[in-house]
Amino acid sequence: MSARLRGHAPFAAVAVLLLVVAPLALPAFRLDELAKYLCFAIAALGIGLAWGQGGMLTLGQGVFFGLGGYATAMYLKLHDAGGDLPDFMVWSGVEELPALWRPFGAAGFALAAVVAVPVAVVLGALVFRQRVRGAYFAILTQALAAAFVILLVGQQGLTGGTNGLTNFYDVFGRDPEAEGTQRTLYFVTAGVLGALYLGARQLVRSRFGRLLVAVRDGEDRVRFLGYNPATVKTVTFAVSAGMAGLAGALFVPVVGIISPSLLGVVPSLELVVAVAVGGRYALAGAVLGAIVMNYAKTSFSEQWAGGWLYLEGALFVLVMTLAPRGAAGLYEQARDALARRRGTPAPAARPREAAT
Amino acid sequence: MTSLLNQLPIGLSIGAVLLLTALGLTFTFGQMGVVNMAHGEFLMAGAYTAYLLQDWAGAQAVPVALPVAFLVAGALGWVLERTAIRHFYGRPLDTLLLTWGVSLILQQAARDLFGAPNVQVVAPSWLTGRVGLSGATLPHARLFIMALAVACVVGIWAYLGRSRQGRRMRAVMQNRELAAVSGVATGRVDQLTFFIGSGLAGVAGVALTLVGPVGPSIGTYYIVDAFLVVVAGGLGQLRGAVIAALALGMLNSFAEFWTDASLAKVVVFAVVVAFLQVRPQGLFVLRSRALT
Amino acid sequence: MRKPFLRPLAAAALLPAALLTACGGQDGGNASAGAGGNDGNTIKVGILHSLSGTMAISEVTVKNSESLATDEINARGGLLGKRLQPIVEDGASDWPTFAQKAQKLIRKDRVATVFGGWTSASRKAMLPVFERNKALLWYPVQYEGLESSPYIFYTGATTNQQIVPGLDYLKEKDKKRIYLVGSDYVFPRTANKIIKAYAQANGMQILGEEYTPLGHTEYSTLVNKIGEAKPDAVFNTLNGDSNVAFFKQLRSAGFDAGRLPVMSVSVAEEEVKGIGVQNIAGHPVAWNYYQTTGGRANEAFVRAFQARHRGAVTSDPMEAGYNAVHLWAEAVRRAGTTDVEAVKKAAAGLSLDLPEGRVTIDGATQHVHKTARIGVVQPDGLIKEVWSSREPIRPDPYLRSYPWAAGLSS
Amino acid sequence: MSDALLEIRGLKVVFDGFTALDGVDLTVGQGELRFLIGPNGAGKTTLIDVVTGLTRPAEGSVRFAGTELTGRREHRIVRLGIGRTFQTSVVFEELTVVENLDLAAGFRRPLPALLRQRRGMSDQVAAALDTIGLGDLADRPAGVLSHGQRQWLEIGMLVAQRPRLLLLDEPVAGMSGDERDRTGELLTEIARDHTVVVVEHDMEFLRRYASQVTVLHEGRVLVEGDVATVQDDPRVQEVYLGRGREEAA
Repeated sequence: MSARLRGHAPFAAVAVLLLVVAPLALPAFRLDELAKYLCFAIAALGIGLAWGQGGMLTLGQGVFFGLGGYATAMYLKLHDAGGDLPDFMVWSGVEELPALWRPFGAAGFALAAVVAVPVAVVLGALVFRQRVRGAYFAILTQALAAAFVILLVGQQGLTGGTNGLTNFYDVFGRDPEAEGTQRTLYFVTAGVLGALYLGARQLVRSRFGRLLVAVRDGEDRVRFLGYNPATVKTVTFAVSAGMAGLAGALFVPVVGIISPSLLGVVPSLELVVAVAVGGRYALAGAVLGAIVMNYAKTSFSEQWAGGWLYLEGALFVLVMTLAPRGAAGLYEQARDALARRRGTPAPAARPREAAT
Repeated sequence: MTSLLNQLPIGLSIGAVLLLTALGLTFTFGQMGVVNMAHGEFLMAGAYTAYLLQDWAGAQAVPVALPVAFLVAGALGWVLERTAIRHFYGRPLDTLLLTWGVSLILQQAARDLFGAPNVQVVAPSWLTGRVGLSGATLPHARLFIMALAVACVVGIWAYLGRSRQGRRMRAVMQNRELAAVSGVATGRVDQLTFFIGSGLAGVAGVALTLVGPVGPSIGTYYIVDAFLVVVAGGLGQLRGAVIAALALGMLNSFAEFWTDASLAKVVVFAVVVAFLQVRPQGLFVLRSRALT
Repeated sequence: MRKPFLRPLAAAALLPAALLTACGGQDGGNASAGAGGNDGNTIKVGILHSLSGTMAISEVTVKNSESLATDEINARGGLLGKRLQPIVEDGASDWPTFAQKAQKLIRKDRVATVFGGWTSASRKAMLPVFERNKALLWYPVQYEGLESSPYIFYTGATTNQQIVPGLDYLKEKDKKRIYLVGSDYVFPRTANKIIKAYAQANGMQILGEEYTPLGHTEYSTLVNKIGEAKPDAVFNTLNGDSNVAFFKQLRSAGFDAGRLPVMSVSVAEEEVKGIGVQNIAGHPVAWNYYQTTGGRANEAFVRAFQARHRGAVTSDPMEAGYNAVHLWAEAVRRAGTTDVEAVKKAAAGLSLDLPEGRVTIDGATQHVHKTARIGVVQPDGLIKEVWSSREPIRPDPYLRSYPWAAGLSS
Repeated sequence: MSDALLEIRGLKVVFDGFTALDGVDLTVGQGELRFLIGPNGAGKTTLIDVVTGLTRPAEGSVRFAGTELTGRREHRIVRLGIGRTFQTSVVFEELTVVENLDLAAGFRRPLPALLRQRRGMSDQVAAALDTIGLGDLADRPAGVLSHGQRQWLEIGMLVAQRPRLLLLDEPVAGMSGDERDRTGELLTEIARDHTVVVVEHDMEFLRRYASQVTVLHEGRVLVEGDVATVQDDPRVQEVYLGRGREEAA
């Protein structure tokens, strides 16, 4: 009982920090920045699930982030236009609302995160059934991100091209630039992140989670236990895509823009970097990695712009070589070392670094 | 009609560029399971080698740079293999992320060393002409790239098939453990493989100065396509890479001719994905009895 | 086995949150300081460009010329008796970052105005921030028009000051069969719409319209298509590195400036070097300013800039950024305050002699009157003016005064 | 042949021009314990691979309790009631012993049940744990087990699957003497209520625990019969003594 309570204490501490301390201590625009990081953290949580737990290194999460983001942005744009054409269509010479946009007029927000899921299911089912995995899967998802961006940019009349969709006047009845709205959006984002974290943690601890780890460490062996790894992976991939979609859907009202440059190869990789630095095998590591790395990126580029690339690259090389289990792994090592000195038996066996 | 015919040599030449950029990867990825995202930056190193040699070799910098770039990029690759990658064998995904970090550092280093704007590499005059070929025209630069690609393929083929070192490399490629117990120093073979694979990127980088920009971010333009070639061709398969590069080059050429450049890229990607549905391991597969 | 998932959360969470909270405290202190950037002895101004990422290559040069301008003002005794204090922020080639940094400059630093942006995407991302906060942005790059925000001053050319004169020039040279090549983004697509409307009204023929993804480097198919269409000229709106590949491959296929002139609107002195002078020499470009543009103001500008950055060239966007700072400063002097509404009022109709010649702000659109200049790339890499509109052209971002453009901006 | 559980007829497998199996016929009856031996490259593992769906045959049929298996995917075949182990044991090192067993016992569970956390131990898992005698290590990660313990865990996972046919691929390879004895006892116990096919090199182990033996050689069935008959067969002696003695040791 007390162990269970202790297990929840860190979560509660973080919740208090995010929900009480941060809103009180931070000025509005810093809180808005933090909200942006929390959006990335939601997407990172999905990567932690797919990659850390399931061994699927997805380098195309930007695609799902984008699907969620564009769906929300389309809804907001239509809402702003109030029956007319959205502003960018006017510049692009579109004369009639494209059919693709129509469904987003009404239930846009509900659709937002959901759009990513069926896309991931179809893609996952195709790819995993054929046992495309490991580096192949990674490269394929990366190419998908590249192709998705090209497609978005090329359809300027539909998507706003490189500019993306921006300039929303009304976010669910409120002015998106007002401090009150930003505060509310921050709380919503933090709440969604907390709920998804708890859900993901439950998933990891469930039998399905154990199965997922088994698939990661020995996909072919799992097949001979009577499970179809393709199904397990597809489900996980879809959950992870759903999280990225939701992150994108929240990102749009928080930051006020969605554009292809947020979804391509590099932003997708940066999310993975954050997860690796935070610790891929621990969900909390993924979340915190995303928050810290994005915070570091912002504050570092305020000081020394070109240096960030050196730092990001070097940090990454160091983490991969010296601490492949990331910050969370270092923390666990330190804790185990401490426990050994106190004489309590350390829990053995770390996950092996998964081959493929 | 002639312009349609023109697309055939164009397809070949696009294929040659793809092949040159992907050739080194079939080695490092195929034999060693290293997904080297810094491969593009080794291309860049080759291109800048040509730029630096201009001071010394003048207009003949491009041909002079070929062997030098091979050594420069090869040395970079060798250092990378010795310092980092050798700790990562059997973990391709980790090498992917590791080398991406390296590629960020190399890009920024190039920016700091050579400046952010593109630099100019002057092509020798004998590479600026063109030949007519029954209605189609083919620039000398393109012919040079094609010849270079053929030379590289033949060279590698001869090396793998004829030389002692090459046979060792093939042995390691097919069965690392068996090669190790048969007395092949796999560590040394790995070093050499990585050196050659990276060196080939350097050669490709020199060739690319004839047709493309020379700047800190050129690696990023070629890397995704290069990986698609390797994936479609099958790991470590020379003939797979050759066929895949030519097929994708042709596909790109005609898809762009009938649609546009953006759509052609999307079409190429879709075809590769569809192809992997049929042959998940690429065109040619190395068989292994072990349960991986 | 299971507990470890949560433990690092607590430990690691304390770090960033504490950091954020710490700097939050600082921010809070600053936020209450004087309004309108008018803080004691200094006036804060924001400079917001990409100092990292893909756009840094272009934007850093504009940042440099804007810094030159603020230093010049300080050297001449400052503004309203106070020193200008530039606060430089990095947009990192990432549009949401531009929006957030703009918000930081406005809300935290309380700057009097911001000079910044290059891509349309970054401007579109910043626009709502400036409009909602009623703050001022000076945008220094030629762009696709069809915009006129009350809180943005546009010191680069709009379409009727660059694209349209470029077409006038081609028409004058009897180049009537045109092929359009552009990178796939907003500026080329909008520009090409305008070009097509112009062509229709002026008896010109558009033989093809092709877009390639940003960063595209394989142009042999496109060159082949151009070869088949046999145009008199190409109108080129490619961006960045693609220009290098395009010009190299065009030339190696046998098309030089004599056989097929390519009119470019995104190639300035900076880019010529990377493309290779031998590949682009003789081709025309359309801008409002070249390093070689005559006049005392430009001589002084080029001299001052090259004194700081040895061997550097000066280009149109750099000059427009430099202009923006001086135009704003003059408006502040006339208004006697940095208050946004007062500055806007004082800026309307304001006229200054700047490197490109006499520049006047058009109060209605907040764009500037600019002289259009067609130049030809010289073997030394500089650009020589071969044609000009002589008079500054009144900015018309929506092309309302051009009958053939009716319906373009509906 | 109503009591035949596994019927293999005319099985042919070709790898890149190399014929690994060439017209193999094999029948395993319900409740039987069958040993499959032969020198290296005889095709023993390939035969198991075909039965379990890992390798597709060029020709021939494999019927299990009347159902054709060729062309089915691996997990489908497991669901029909066939389980196997591998030469190199693959247990999930990060999962505990109980979790490994629970996973093996669980493929019949519906998806919603999978989403719940495991509480305690099902009877099936408890029984399997008891059979393999790893009760003390139940909550330790499988990564800490010794080589022998891992093999037993694999056998336990196989039992927990409740298959009708067990295929064991060299279960005592690399084991110490004590571990072999323990494995032999385990095998005997399991064979009491399961049909088992064992691929084995170890002649000593074979003599102690086998009754029915099939000898494969160069992709064909050489001899079939009880241990004594097979051992005395001159063809078998030639095959083994000629080249294979040291391998068999």
